[in-house]
Amino acid sequence: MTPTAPIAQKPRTDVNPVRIYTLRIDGRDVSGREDETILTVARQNGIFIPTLCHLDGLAERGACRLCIVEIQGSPKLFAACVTLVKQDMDVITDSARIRDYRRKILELIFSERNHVCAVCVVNGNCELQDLAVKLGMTHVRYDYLNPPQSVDASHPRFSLDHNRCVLCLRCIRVCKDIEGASTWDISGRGIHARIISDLNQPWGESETCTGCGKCVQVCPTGALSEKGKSVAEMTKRPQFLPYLQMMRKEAEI
Amino acid sequence: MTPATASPALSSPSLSPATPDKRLRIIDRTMRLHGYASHALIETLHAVQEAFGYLEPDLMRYVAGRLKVPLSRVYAVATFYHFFTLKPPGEHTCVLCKGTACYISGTAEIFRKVEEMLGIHAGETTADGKISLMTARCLGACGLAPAGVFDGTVVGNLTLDTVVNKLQAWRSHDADHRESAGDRENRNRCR
Amino acid sequence: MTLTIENLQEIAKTETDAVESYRYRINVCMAAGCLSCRSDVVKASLEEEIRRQGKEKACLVRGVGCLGLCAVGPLIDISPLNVTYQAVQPSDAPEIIGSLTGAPVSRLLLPADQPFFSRQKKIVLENCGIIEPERIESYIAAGGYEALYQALRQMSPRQVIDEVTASGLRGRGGAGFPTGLKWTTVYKARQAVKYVVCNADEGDPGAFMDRSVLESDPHRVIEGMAIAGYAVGASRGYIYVRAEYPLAVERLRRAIKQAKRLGVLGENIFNTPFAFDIQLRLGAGAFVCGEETALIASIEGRLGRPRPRPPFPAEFGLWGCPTLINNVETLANIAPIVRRGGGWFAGIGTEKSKGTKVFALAGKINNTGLIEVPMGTTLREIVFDIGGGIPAGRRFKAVQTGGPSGGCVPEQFLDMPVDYDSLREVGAIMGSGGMIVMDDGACMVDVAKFFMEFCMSESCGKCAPCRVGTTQLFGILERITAGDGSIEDIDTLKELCDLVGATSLCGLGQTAPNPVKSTLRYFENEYTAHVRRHHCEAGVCAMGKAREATT
Amino acid sequence: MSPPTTKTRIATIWLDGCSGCHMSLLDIDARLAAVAGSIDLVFSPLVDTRTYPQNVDVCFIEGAASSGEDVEKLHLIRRNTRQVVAFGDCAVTGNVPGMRNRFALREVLTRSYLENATHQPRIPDRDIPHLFERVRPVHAFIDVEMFLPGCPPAADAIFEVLSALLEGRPPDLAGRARFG
Repeated sequence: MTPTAPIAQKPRTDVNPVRIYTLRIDGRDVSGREDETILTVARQNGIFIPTLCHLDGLAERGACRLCIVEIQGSPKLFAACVTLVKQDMDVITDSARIRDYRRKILELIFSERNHVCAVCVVNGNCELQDLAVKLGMTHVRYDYLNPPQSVDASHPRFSLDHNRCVLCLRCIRVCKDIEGASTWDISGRGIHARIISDLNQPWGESETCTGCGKCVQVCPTGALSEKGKSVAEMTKRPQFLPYLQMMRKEAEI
Repeated sequence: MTPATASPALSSPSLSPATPDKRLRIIDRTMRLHGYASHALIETLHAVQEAFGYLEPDLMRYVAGRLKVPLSRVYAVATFYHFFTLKPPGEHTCVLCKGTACYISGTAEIFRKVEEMLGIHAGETTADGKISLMTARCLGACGLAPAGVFDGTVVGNLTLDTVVNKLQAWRSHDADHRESAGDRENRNRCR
Repeated sequence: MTLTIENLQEIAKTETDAVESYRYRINVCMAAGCLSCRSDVVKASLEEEIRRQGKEKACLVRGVGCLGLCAVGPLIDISPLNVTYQAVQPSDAPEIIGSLTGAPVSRLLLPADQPFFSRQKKIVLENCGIIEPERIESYIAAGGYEALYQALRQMSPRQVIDEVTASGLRGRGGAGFPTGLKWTTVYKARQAVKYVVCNADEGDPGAFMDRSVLESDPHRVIEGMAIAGYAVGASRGYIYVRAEYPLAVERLRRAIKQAKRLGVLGENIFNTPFAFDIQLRLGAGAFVCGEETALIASIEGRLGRPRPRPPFPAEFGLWGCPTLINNVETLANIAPIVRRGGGWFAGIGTEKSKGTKVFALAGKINNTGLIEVPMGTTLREIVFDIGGGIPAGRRFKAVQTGGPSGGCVPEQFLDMPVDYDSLREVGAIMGSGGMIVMDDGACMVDVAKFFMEFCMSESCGKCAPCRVGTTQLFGILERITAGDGSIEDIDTLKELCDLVGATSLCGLGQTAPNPVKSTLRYFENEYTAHVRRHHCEAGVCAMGKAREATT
Repeated sequence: MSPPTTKTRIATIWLDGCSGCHMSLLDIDARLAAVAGSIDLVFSPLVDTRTYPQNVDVCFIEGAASSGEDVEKLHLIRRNTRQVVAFGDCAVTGNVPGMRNRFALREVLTRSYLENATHQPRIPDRDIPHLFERVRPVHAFIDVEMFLPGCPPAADAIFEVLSALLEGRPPDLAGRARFG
């Protein structure tokens, strides 16, 4: 990942200047700004931590729990995407215990909906599929829940397949924070949580959707996809996000 | 049920002329009391449900426009919280408590029988619109377990017989029976 | 007009004189428990009867809060005769009024030496069943708002916090975090705007302490909040209360209105620069909103989904401002602590758990109802002495504490003193104070399934381990209770419990496996009986549906 | 190794699947010839054996378990086989056959044999195995030593597993196998 360039800020005199901490990640000495997360600093240093709900350019949620790490001296686990670095922190991103938990969490996610890669529009271009390989998940030991989910193909250009949704909520965040339309939200809760547009209308009948397609580009799986593309062409381009954010900050100054 | 001024566009929150519906005024008052702030959403939905018995889509749309909250968020909040219902309630409402004390004292069994008898599940209303069956997480009436709420009145120490009798009485009640406004209000409050 | 201590004392005197001018004061319990047994009708018929017998000058009928022993409501209490009647019916009114001058009505009499009453020590509940919850004068006559006066006029915020710290009070909502420490954190925050939030979203199934306090003594909570506001530097408070408690909501609304009219809420309270205002927010049926960050989101009108902490609400809470969140019972302890000093409070209870605790006794126990005992009272005392033991000659099996985050405490720990730490040691938690007693008719696998169903449907769905993990756990428990489980299922249960507990985002998910863990710890034989022999000893689970897949 | 032969006794079987994994197996092409000398294909849709033999070293199971017959076969295989490989996505996850799980079995049968039938609509019910309400992966019924995902698994991956088994080392599937 590219390190995020420090943004020019007006000098502040009312608080202490921004601190830089030194810490250890997997035994390596690294440094991070006080407002940077373990995930950011790890990636700056080429240390891999798996993520699913995280996406550069979107607000963090700390929800998928795949980025859990250990911090020496604490029995608890921490989500790297929402834990800020601290001086002398000793982070372990890869241990037998963490690997085991991550794989099990991924198995849970696979068991939740109907993830049939073989017939999925993003087969081969899917973050979930890739994670299974990266985390060494060869099979799911939990029962598949096989919920009766539906497909919403009412939008002229895009379609929504709830069978493939992992509830990372990237679509909701990009629509609210970047596009500013807030077309998406989530209905219900727990295992019944589901992505909805407006008042749970078919996407094609949404009054607020601008059709910008950002949600489709950030979706890690085949839940949101473009119509009329073949499986091989179905690549997602979420890279626009950090760029958009940078340009907006630029415009503010 | 639906107010005549249904479906005001998002952009024109002023699109609510003096309507004859008193219930709509209650909702307006709640929003005004909170300065039409978006954080009044849950309070306003409470007011909607109290006035109308459920959250009707056009009313959600109305509230969204007035409070400047996205439609999707109104729907999200309305479905996240189990107190809210998007379906009109039946003439009578039977709430059975499924709290721990009630469970230990056998509500599960009563509940199974009632579902069987009415042919509906929790959260549903019988086809004739007579009876809605609900469950409560805990009424806080654990001392009287098993407990339930029948049209707004908490009843403790339930047995299968008392519940069945009560439901039977509702069912066989003549169609000319009209509940008073007070009954309805009471019921909504306690649901 | 600003309220002075003289005004307060005058109100108290007028009220006391008015009440005492009656020869007989009949207190009728008007909390939800007795109300559901039509105590309002009982009250009306008593009043009617007094009129009929022409005793209006001698008898006063008052609607008071919870008298505690919900099992035998409606309860009425007659002073100064010191007589308590149980299961009173409207038709009993003539006899009761007629007997005031003579012998009490023996068939209704509740034995005066009931351990249920004599073994308790009341701090939080000191006014319950004694004052009229709907009248502020009645609270003031019982010494109400004196502590607020004392705090505002005679103590600095720092001193108030010191008293709370010295009292050793720990949060009564479940986790037992030291209250003084929490207050200090918010006090130290630099921002100008701060909030105090009272968590009255009592969501544990089987717990009704907070409801009773709010219904019986709402001003006590308001006073506690105002003192907290003064101590931490907040001028606004919210009470987040369950919409499922209509009576509590109504009484709180009324109480806030009265407090504002009198001037114990509002600007320049007791002629000091301190201002404090309280608003009510209704919960809407989401257990997860008991979690602090979710509760804050809900007050802000959003979805009650927890967010990762830190930052903690004490630094970054409601609308980004430092926010103190305490539950009802914690706040109800504040006024007495200020009035009588932290040292007094610290003298009650055990070394690490000070004061008293209110418990809601329910389930298979004779005296269901509300009790308050010093920390460290043994389970045996609570269940068998105060609670009157198990009905119908059945055997005690376990007591479930802490609701869906708690665990089951089996018979061998009956002599354990009940406090935060010893409960945790045996795999349960104090929680908010619900105690569900189970006899040998309860199947522990079924109990675990009940709680898992609760956690599954109350999971907010944000983080994957809790959302899917609780669903998987429930599925396995359902299979086992249907007689279709396998021995491997028990291993998968243990493994998932560990996963969900270790990796979930918030407290709800982290503690969701507790009921399964604790029943596995003490009753694993019941699990194995279900899977190996397809046998449910308690006879609760309907076994025998053949497992389709194994042919 | 078992006494009668020093060759590794290999079986393959095809449960609820499309036989695509077996096609992929054949895609190993010329390399198959290289290992042919060290293996003995004792049971397979590709050879003419009726009963599953005893003392099998490795069995590749293609397809999900959808019926009583499938499970009977699985138990038989497990009893007679040292190492079981879940061969392809259907065996590993349920995959396409499992897509019917979100419907009731009755609905599925009605749809295929009644509504969509062009000739003599009738749900077959005689002399056929009992269909399960839900399709499940192989490991839901028996222990599995190795999982080889893919729809179908790449010939490369299959060959790697095969050679690893013959050489008695764990296979290295990095970059060679994934779901789908």
